Amino acid sequence: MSVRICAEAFDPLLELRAFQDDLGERARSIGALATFTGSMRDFNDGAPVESMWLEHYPGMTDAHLERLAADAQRKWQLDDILIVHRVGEVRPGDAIVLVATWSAHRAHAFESCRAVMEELKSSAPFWKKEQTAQGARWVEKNTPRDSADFKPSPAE
Amino acid sequence: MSVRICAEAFDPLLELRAFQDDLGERARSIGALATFTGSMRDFNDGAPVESMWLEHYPGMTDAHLERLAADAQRKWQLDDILIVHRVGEVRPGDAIVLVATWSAHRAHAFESCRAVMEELKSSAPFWKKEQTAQGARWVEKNTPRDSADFKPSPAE
Amino acid sequence: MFSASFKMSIKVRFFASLADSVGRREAECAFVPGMTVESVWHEINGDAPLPGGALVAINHDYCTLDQALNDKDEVAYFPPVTGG
Amino acid sequence: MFSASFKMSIKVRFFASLADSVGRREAECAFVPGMTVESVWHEINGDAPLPGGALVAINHDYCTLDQALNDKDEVAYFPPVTGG
Repeated sequence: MSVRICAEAFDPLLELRAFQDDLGERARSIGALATFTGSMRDFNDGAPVESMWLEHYPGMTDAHLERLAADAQRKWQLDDILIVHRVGEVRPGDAIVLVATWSAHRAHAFESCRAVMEELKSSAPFWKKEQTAQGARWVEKNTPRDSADFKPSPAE
Repeated sequence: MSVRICAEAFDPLLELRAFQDDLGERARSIGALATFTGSMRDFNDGAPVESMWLEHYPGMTDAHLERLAADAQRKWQLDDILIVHRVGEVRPGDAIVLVATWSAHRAHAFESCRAVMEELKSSAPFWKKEQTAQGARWVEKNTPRDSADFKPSPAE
Repeated sequence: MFSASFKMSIKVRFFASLADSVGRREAECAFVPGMTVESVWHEINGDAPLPGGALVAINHDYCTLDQALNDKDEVAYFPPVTGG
Repeated sequence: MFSASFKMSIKVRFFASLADSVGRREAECAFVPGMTVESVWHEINGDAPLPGGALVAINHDYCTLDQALNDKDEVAYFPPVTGG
């Protein structure tokens, strides 16, 4: 289990590579890996976004992510779980979050990856402030745990 | 949209890297990437498995995967989709399948990735033959589209 | 079995455990109007029943056993799929 | 505002837009037995109401407004989270 808060740009594929290499012989019995990467878009809520500031609560944010990871390991049959989240100054295209779950069973990998991601978005103490041509603005609310059945608005 | 049937070992992270590099500037508006990697385990149905032969139906299998990808692009708001599937001689730890979906919306990325994977397992013409110490045996049936609510048997 | 010299013919393919059980992977069969996926199976395999759960396809598309064939079609018989 | 020289005290933190609106990120408050998360807010911000939807935590754990505090607790006030 690994949780990391990252003040510099990170490369999700390198994070996965490092983790995968560490699995070593365990990889032969795992079978399923689900991942989700969220990246910064250059457009939100009707306006181009130049950059973003990601604030967090040192101490609480780390503890909260550790708890999400530990809860997932209790709830699903996971071999391992990785959560990486960016903080500080973020540029369009930069990765913001990576959640990866390894399991012997695809249902457990898929479901835990999504559930951790939704839980992180609704409860982990991070706050986004967007820099647009009109000045800075705090993002007020995250999209709820939605389903693709509800057609998301273009600005989701 | 990219679909590939692969007679040699492939590296899912390199596949994703190549695809991601090709996205170029598009990456700045995408926001969400969901991936699933299925790998060969060294144990199945109560016996160690030394290697596996993955048969397919050239012509039909490719066409079927192309259709799954195109259907997903119609059903969800996807920026792109990648499916890679191994055939031929496979060793424990080798990647068998990679499904990756890029979208502006996390629900669309998550749901399409899972649905394509489940549909692939239930309908794409591939057949596994396992080599064990007791000889070769055809895998008779894939696990159904399951949920982690149903505790999978250790041999799933 | 019919030779490939018939002008009107169906190409037949078997895969995986089903190829093992019929003892071959390919066959050819004279085409007769009205033939179905099921009748081609018996044309080639006699009384041996098509194994339960077997899947069938015409020209790379899944179909049903009662589907009628056309000249030069490729029909395939195979067990439940186990990829992914 | 109380100075840090009180022996019994609560550490107070504000984040994101809520820090902007109260005009600071940290404060300290004398501890009085029976204090709650809500009473500490008013101790520091007077009549200004806690913004609707605000979240609160004690010692890095989410809590409710009526939760009682202990000496040396760290209490935090922040807007809805927007990470991921």
